[in-house]
Amino acid sequence: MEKKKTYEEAYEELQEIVKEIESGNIGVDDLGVKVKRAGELIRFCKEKLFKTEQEVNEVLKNIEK
Amino acid sequence: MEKKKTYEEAYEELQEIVKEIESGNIGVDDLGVKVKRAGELIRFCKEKLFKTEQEVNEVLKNIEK
Amino acid sequence: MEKKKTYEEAYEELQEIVKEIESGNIGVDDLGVKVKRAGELIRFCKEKLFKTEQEVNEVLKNIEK
Amino acid sequence: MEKKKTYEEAYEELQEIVKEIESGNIGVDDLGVKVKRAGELIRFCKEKLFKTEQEVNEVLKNIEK
Amino acid sequence: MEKKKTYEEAYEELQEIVKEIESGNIGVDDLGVKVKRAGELIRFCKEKLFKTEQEVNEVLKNIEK
Amino acid sequence: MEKKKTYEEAYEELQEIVKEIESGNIGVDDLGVKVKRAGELIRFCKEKLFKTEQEVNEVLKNIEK
Amino acid sequence: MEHVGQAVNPKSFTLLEVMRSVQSVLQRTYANKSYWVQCELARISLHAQSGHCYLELIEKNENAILAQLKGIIWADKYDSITEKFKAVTNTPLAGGMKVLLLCAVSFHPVHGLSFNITDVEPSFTLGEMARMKNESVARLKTEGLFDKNRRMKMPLLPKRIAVISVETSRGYHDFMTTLLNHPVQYAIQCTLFEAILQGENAVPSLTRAMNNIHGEIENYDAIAIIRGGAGDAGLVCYDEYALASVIARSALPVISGIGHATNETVVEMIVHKNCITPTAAATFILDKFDVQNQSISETINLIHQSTKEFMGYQKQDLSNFSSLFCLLVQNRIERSSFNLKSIHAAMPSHVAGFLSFARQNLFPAVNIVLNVKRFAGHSVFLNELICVSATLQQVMAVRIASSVEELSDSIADLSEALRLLSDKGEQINHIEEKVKLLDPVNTLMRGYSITRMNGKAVTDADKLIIGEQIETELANGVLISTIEKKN
Repeated sequence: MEKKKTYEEAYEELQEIVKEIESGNIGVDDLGVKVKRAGELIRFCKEKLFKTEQEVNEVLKNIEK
Repeated sequence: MEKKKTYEEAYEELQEIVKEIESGNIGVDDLGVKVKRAGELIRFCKEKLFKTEQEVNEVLKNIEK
Repeated sequence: MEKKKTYEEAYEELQEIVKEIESGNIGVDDLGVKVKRAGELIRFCKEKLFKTEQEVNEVLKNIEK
Repeated sequence: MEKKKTYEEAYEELQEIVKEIESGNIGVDDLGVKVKRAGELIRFCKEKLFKTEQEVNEVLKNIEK
Repeated sequence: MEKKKTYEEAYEELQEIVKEIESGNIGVDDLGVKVKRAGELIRFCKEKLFKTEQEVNEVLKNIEK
Repeated sequence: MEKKKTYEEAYEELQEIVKEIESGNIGVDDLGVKVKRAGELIRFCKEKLFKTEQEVNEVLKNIEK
Repeated sequence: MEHVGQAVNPKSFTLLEVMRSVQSVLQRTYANKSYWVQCELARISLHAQSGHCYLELIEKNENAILAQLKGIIWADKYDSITEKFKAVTNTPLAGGMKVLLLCAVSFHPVHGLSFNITDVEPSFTLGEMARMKNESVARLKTEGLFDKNRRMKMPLLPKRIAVISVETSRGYHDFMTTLLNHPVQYAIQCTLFEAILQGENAVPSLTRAMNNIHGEIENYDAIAIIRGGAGDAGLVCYDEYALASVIARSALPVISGIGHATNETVVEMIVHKNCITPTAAATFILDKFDVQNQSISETINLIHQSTKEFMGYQKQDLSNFSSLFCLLVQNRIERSSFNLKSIHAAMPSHVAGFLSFARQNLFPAVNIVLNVKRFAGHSVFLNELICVSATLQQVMAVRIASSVEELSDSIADLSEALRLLSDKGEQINHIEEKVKLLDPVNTLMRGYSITRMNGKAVTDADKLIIGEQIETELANGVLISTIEKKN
């Protein structure tokens, strides 16, 4: 995944892939690629969320002290 | 089979071959070649399907980790 | 028989021979040769047909596995 | 008889001989020679015909196998 | 944090961050940044409060002497 | 404290500060400053109450050095 | 009175003669008569030794004295008159008063004309005093002075007091004692300006003191007029416009502590603060300090409390804020997490849906109902392929069969060759027949023969020479002959 991708961009792309798959207007060739991409995006988003969550929790923990 | 052939292209070619054979405007010489080609295309599509399935499953499995 | 002969060519030649024979405008000398040739052509065509059928069946048989 | 003679040539010669003989303008010496020649030609043609028939039958027989 | 920031400014910025988060118009990417910033602001405000309290207490103690 | 300040002015300023603090319409940043100022004003007022003008002037003179 | 003026050695009288004459004339007219006379008491002085009281009576208008006469209250009358006067007016007879006196005219050659005063009507004086007081008030009001001092601002802390009093007086003592004995020692500084505080000389004395104070006004915050312990007498001066106007014009607020039991004087009306007694005046000043002292203490407490509250509020606010913030952020993260999980969870079904949908789109002919499981679509595609394969096989079989038939036709057509051959055979047979018919053998068989000479058939006997050998061909066999004869 490109380093500069934001969560929002990744999430949006993910939404589009889901829409595309839902619509059925996608070839079998693309499916593999798209699902792979979706996998990457989900992993990326998960990591980003996890990282953000950790950061946020760190901050929140310090705040409450 | 050419490596770069997509499932869609293969499937389309396959459909065309079936149409050609059905129309009867095909010689016996061509018939063999075409049917052989159809066989290859079918095998290719099958493999592609199988591979896509595997990939998708792999991706989905990894996502869930 | 020449190796590169196609079914179509063979069949066409066969038809011409048949036409010639049917027309009667053929010498006895030629007749023998032509009939012999027709025999060869028919055998060739038959083999070709048989081979094609076999090949196709082979190809298609593998697909269903 | 010359070996290379074809059925057609033989048959033609035969026709001419018959025409000559029938015309009556021929000496007895020639007549004898011509008749002899005609006999040879007829034999040749018959043999040729027979041979050809045999060949054709052979071919047809083989074809139907 | 910038040295010249007042408590009011910090508090206001905090409020804006909260409003932004409340409105939902904030991405996950921004969230981390904003929360970090909010953490800083809160810490700054706490310190400012603590310092102000100390100053105030010092002043009040001296008055009563 | 400015030399010419009268008790009246000091008292008035003090009351205003108190009013401001009481009302709560005061920033944290201001609070420290205001309380410090209130401290000065109170000291000044007390001196006015309990010390002769000469003494007060003496004190003010020493402060300003 | 007789005229006695002559130029030269005129007839003359001794002074006494004249005085006696005047005395007798006056006695004739005024003897044993007394009159109630309205006048102003310009001066009054008691002769200590004799106990007689000498008065200076005048009548004046704005500008000038119109009449003037001495009056005497004999010692025997003095006490009764002054007692009577004081009892009503609450003030002793004093200079400046308008009085109604019962007078008998008396003339003495030495002492001259005078009134022998035997009674007084104090109610007249009282009326006059009231009139004067009213006049003072009215004038002060007209001139805008009545409220002037009252309206002045008393400093919150009247710290430097210019005290107009008498050091030895009871009032001053009370005033200072009260200030000094206050439980809280405020920095109140008093400066004494001595002045006569009652009687005829009070007005100029007080005016002077006021002027002195105003000469160094920047050193003072307020003026206190303190009197007391001298009884209620001689306070008329405080009703006088002259004094009242000076005080009213003062540049500093004036506190009065004159200390008497009578009605409020004009001065007391117009001062900034009138206190009944010097003690009250001191207390008034102290109260100001107490109020401020109290106020400052309260202010300190208020600041304490307000600051505490404020800080408490701010802390709570920040703490609340922090909690809210934490909650919000957590919610936000949870939302994103939930969204992502939803998409993630839906992914397999999306893919399955896609494949199932794709099947319908791509190959409507193959309408196979499949379980919509994960990758059910895979078998759809596979079926699709198998279908294609089957179609191919079928089409192939048909195609090959038709080709085979075509070939069979061709084979059938080839048998035409045999017919052709038999035709040819017949042709040959026919020719053979013909040749057989024309064969010379047939002629020979009928008995004909062919004669040849040197291998050539002989058709002309002339060409033969006897003796030559000739060959004769018969149907069967050849004869060789020699020519013997020719026909």
